[in-house]
Amino acid sequence: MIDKTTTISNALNRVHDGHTVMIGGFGGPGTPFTLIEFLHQQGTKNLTLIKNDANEPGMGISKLLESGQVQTLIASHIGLNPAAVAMMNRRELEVLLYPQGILAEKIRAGGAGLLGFLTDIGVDTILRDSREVIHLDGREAILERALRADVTLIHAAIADRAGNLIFAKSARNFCPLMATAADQVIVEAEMVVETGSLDPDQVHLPGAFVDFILALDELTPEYGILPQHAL
Amino acid sequence: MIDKTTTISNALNRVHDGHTVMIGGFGGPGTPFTLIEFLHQQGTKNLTLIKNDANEPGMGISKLLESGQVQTLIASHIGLNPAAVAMMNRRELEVLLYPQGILAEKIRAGGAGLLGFLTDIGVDTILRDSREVIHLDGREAILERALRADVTLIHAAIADRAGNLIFAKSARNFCPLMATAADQVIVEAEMVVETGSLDPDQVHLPGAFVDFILALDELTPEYGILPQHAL
Amino acid sequence: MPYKNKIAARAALEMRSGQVINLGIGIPNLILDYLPAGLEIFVQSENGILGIGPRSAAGSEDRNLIDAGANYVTLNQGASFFDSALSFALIRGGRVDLSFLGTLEVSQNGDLANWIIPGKMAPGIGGGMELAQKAKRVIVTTSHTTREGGPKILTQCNLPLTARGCVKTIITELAVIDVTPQGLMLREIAVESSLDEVQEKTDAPLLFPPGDIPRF
Amino acid sequence: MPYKNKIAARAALEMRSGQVINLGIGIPNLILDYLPAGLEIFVQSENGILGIGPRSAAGSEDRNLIDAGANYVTLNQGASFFDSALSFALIRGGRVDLSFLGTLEVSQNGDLANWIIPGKMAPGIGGGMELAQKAKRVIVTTSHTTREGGPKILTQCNLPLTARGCVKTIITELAVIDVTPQGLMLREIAVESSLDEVQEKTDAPLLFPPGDIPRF
Repeated sequence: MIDKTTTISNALNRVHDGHTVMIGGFGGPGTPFTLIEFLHQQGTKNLTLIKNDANEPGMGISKLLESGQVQTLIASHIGLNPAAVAMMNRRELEVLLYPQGILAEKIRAGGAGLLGFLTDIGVDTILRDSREVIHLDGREAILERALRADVTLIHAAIADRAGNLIFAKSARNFCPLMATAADQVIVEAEMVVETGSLDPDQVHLPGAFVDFILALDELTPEYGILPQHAL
Repeated sequence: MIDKTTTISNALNRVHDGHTVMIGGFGGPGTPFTLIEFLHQQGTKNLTLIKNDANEPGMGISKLLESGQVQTLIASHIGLNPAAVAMMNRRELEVLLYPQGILAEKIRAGGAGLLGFLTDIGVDTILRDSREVIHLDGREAILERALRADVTLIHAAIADRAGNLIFAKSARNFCPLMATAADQVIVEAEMVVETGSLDPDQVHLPGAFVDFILALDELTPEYGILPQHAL
Repeated sequence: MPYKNKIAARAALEMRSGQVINLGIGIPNLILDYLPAGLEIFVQSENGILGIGPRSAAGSEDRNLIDAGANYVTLNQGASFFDSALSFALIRGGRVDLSFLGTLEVSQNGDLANWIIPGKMAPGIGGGMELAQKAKRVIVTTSHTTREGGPKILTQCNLPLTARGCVKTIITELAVIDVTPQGLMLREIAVESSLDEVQEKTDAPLLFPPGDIPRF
Repeated sequence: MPYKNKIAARAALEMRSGQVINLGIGIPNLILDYLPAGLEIFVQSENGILGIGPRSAAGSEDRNLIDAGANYVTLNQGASFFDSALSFALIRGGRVDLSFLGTLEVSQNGDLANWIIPGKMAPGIGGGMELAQKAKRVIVTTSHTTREGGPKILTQCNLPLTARGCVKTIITELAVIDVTPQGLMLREIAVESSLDEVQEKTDAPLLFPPGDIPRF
C-alpha cells in the first residue's frame, strides 16, 4: 500500500534557501509547530513565508522571523506578535498584508490553477493605490494574483497513509487551501491511521494533495492552552 | 429553536417567472428531483437554469426544458440528453456551455462575493473568441464573470433544522457551491435531524447558507438506480 | 458597569433570532455576555466557525477551538467548522446579517476607519475590511471619544478608511446613533448623559427625532 | 479481443503506482479491467471522487455513487468525496498525473481535438479541456482511424482544438506512438500490424527508433 509517512528530515530537506513556504494555522490551531521548529533548526534562510498571522513572540513562525530566516512575510494580521511588528517597522522584515479573505482566496486561486481573481474589496480605500486595478462594467475592480508556494507545511488531526486528512475544529482554517497550492505538501499529523479507515464522506482533504506525512510522537507545549488567551 | 423546514409550496413560491435558478446534481446524484417536479407543476416560466448537465429525457430538469419553461440553460455538458440537444439545435433553447470546472468556479466566485476570475483554460482554442480576454504579463487570460442566482435548489442526504447539510458520496458535486451563490436556497433532504445532532467537523455546508428545507417523504424512482447506466 | 460593558449590553439588543453575526475584537467580544434570553443567533468567526457560544471557562479550554481574536470559546448546538475560504465566502457572499466592529473613527455618512494609523499602527487588516464592506448591517461599538477626550464621530474621517458608507448604527456609552441619508440621527441616549453632552462630544451635527428620546 | 479492449489493456501498462489518474469516457473507461496486479492508483472522477474502483456489479449499484460518465462504480480503500470546485482544483492545480482521453483527431505536435464538430456535434466540453490542458501527462486512446477508415492522427488537426500540444502518447489498436519535439515516434507496434500499415493509416510522418520495434 502507498505510504506517505516519512521522517522529518526527509520531508524538510525539500525546503531550500529562497523558497516560498505556506504555513497553515490561525493563531495556534493548525500551526505545524514541530515542522517549524525543525525548519528553524535546519537554518534554511531567505524564505518567503505565507501565513495568516505571525504567531506570537517565541512561538511558531516567530522563531523563523526572529532568527532572520525570513525575508518576506505575506500575511493578514500580525498584531498579536509585537516582535514581528517591530521587525517590520525597522524594515528588517518585508511584510505584505492582505485582507484575510483575500489572502485565503489568493491561495485558493493558486491551488485551483487560476491566474487571479477580481474583487471590489478595498476599491474605495488606500489599498487600491498599491493594487492592480482594472475596469469592469464602468467600475473599478482590484485584480489579485494567485499565490503558489514551493512547499506547504500544515498540521492535521488525523492522516491516513495515502494522505487523506481530517482537521480538528478551528485548526482547519488555511490548512486545506494551502495544501492545494504548493508543489510539495508536508503534513504533520497527530494520528496516522491505515488507509481505508476513514469515511470517504468525512475526509477534509483528499490524499492527492499530500506528499509527505510526519507522525507526531508528542505535542510540545506550544500546541497546548495558551494562558494569555484563557479566562 | 430555529427551524427552516417548511412545505414545498411555501419554499417554491419564491421562484418566479424570469428567475435564474441553480440546480444541484451531476447526473442523478444530487439532483433535487422532487423540487424540480413541483417547479414543473407550478408552471414557472422564462427561467434561466444553471446546472452541470441536462439530466436525461423525461427526468429532472429535462421536464422543465421539454415543457418550455426554460429560456436559457447554462451547463457544462448535455450529451446524455438528446431532447435537450435537439431543442438547442432547433434554437428553442439557448444553451451556454462552459468547461465543467470553469462553470464550478463561476458559481463559486458568485458565492464568494468575487466579481470574476482569470484563467488560461481555453485561451488557445475557439472558446477564446467568445470570451472576454485581458492581457496579463504579456499573455492572454480569459476573464470569467461570477454567476449568481435568485434561487438555488439542491438535494442533501441529511439536514438539521438549522440548515446544516451533509451530502452523500458523489451527490455532493455542485450542491454546496450553488448553495453559496443564490439569494434564497431551498434544500430537499432525505433525513431531517434535530439541531445539535451533527458533528460540527462533519458538516459539509454550514446552515447559514440555507433558507428553506423540505423533508422528503419518499424517494421517487428517479432517485433510484437507472438501468441504462448499470452493467 | 464599566463603559465597555454598557455598550455591549446595549448592542446585544440589536440582534434578532436567526441572524448570523460576527463579533469583532474588543467591545463586540463582550456582547455574548448580554445575550437576551431566548435569542438564538449564529455567531461566525473568521477562522472558520459558525455557532460560537460564550468564552470557555478557565480549565475547560479546547486547544483546537479559538475565535478570530484568539480567545478559547465554546460551541452552541448546530455549530459547524469550515476553511478560511468558505468563511469569507460567507462574509463576502452576503450571509452575515450583522457585524459589530470597533473603530478609531466613524463619519456622519457611515465611513469607517479602524485599521491603520499611518506611520504608527499597521498590523494588518484581518477580516475587518470584508466584514465592513459586505455584512448586511454594520454596527460600530465604540467609546464616544478617544482616550484623550477627542471626538471619534466626525463629519469626515481623517484616517484611511476601512470601508466607505458602511456603518448603519453607532453605539457608544452615551448614545445610540443611526446613520441616515439625512445625517446622524440620535435614537437613544444614556440615562446618565444629556443631549448637550452627546452633541458636544460629537464632531458632526446630530438630528433629533420628534418627541422624547428613549434612554438606555 | 475487441480493438477497444486491446487499446485499454495496452494503455493500462502506462500507469505507475501512486499516480492520480483520470479516465475519460469510452475506451479509457475500460482500462481498470486491465489493471496490472499490485498496481495501486487513485482514479479521480470530475464529479468529486478520488479512489474509484471497478464498475459496480449488476444488483450492487449505489444510487449515490456514479462516475463522470454516469456509470455506477465501486470505491477503493482510501477514497474520498469532495465538491466540483475542489475536483477541478485537483485537475487544474496539477495534481492529476495521467489523463486518458479519447479523441476525434490528434496532431503530430500533440494538439487534441475531441469536443466539437461544428454544425454537427457540440454537447459541451465537460471536463475534457481542463484535463487536456492541465494533467501532467495526457495519453490519447483511440482507434487508429475513423469509422470510415480515414486517419485520426494528422499533421495538423482540422477540427477545433481541445488543447494545444497537450498529448504525450497515442495508443491505438495498431501502435503506441510518442509525441516528441522531433515528431511522432513509433514506440510499439501491434503483433498483427506492420510498419507499413501504421504509416499508411497515419497522416503524419512517423519516426522509428533504432533497432527492433517492440510488439504488443
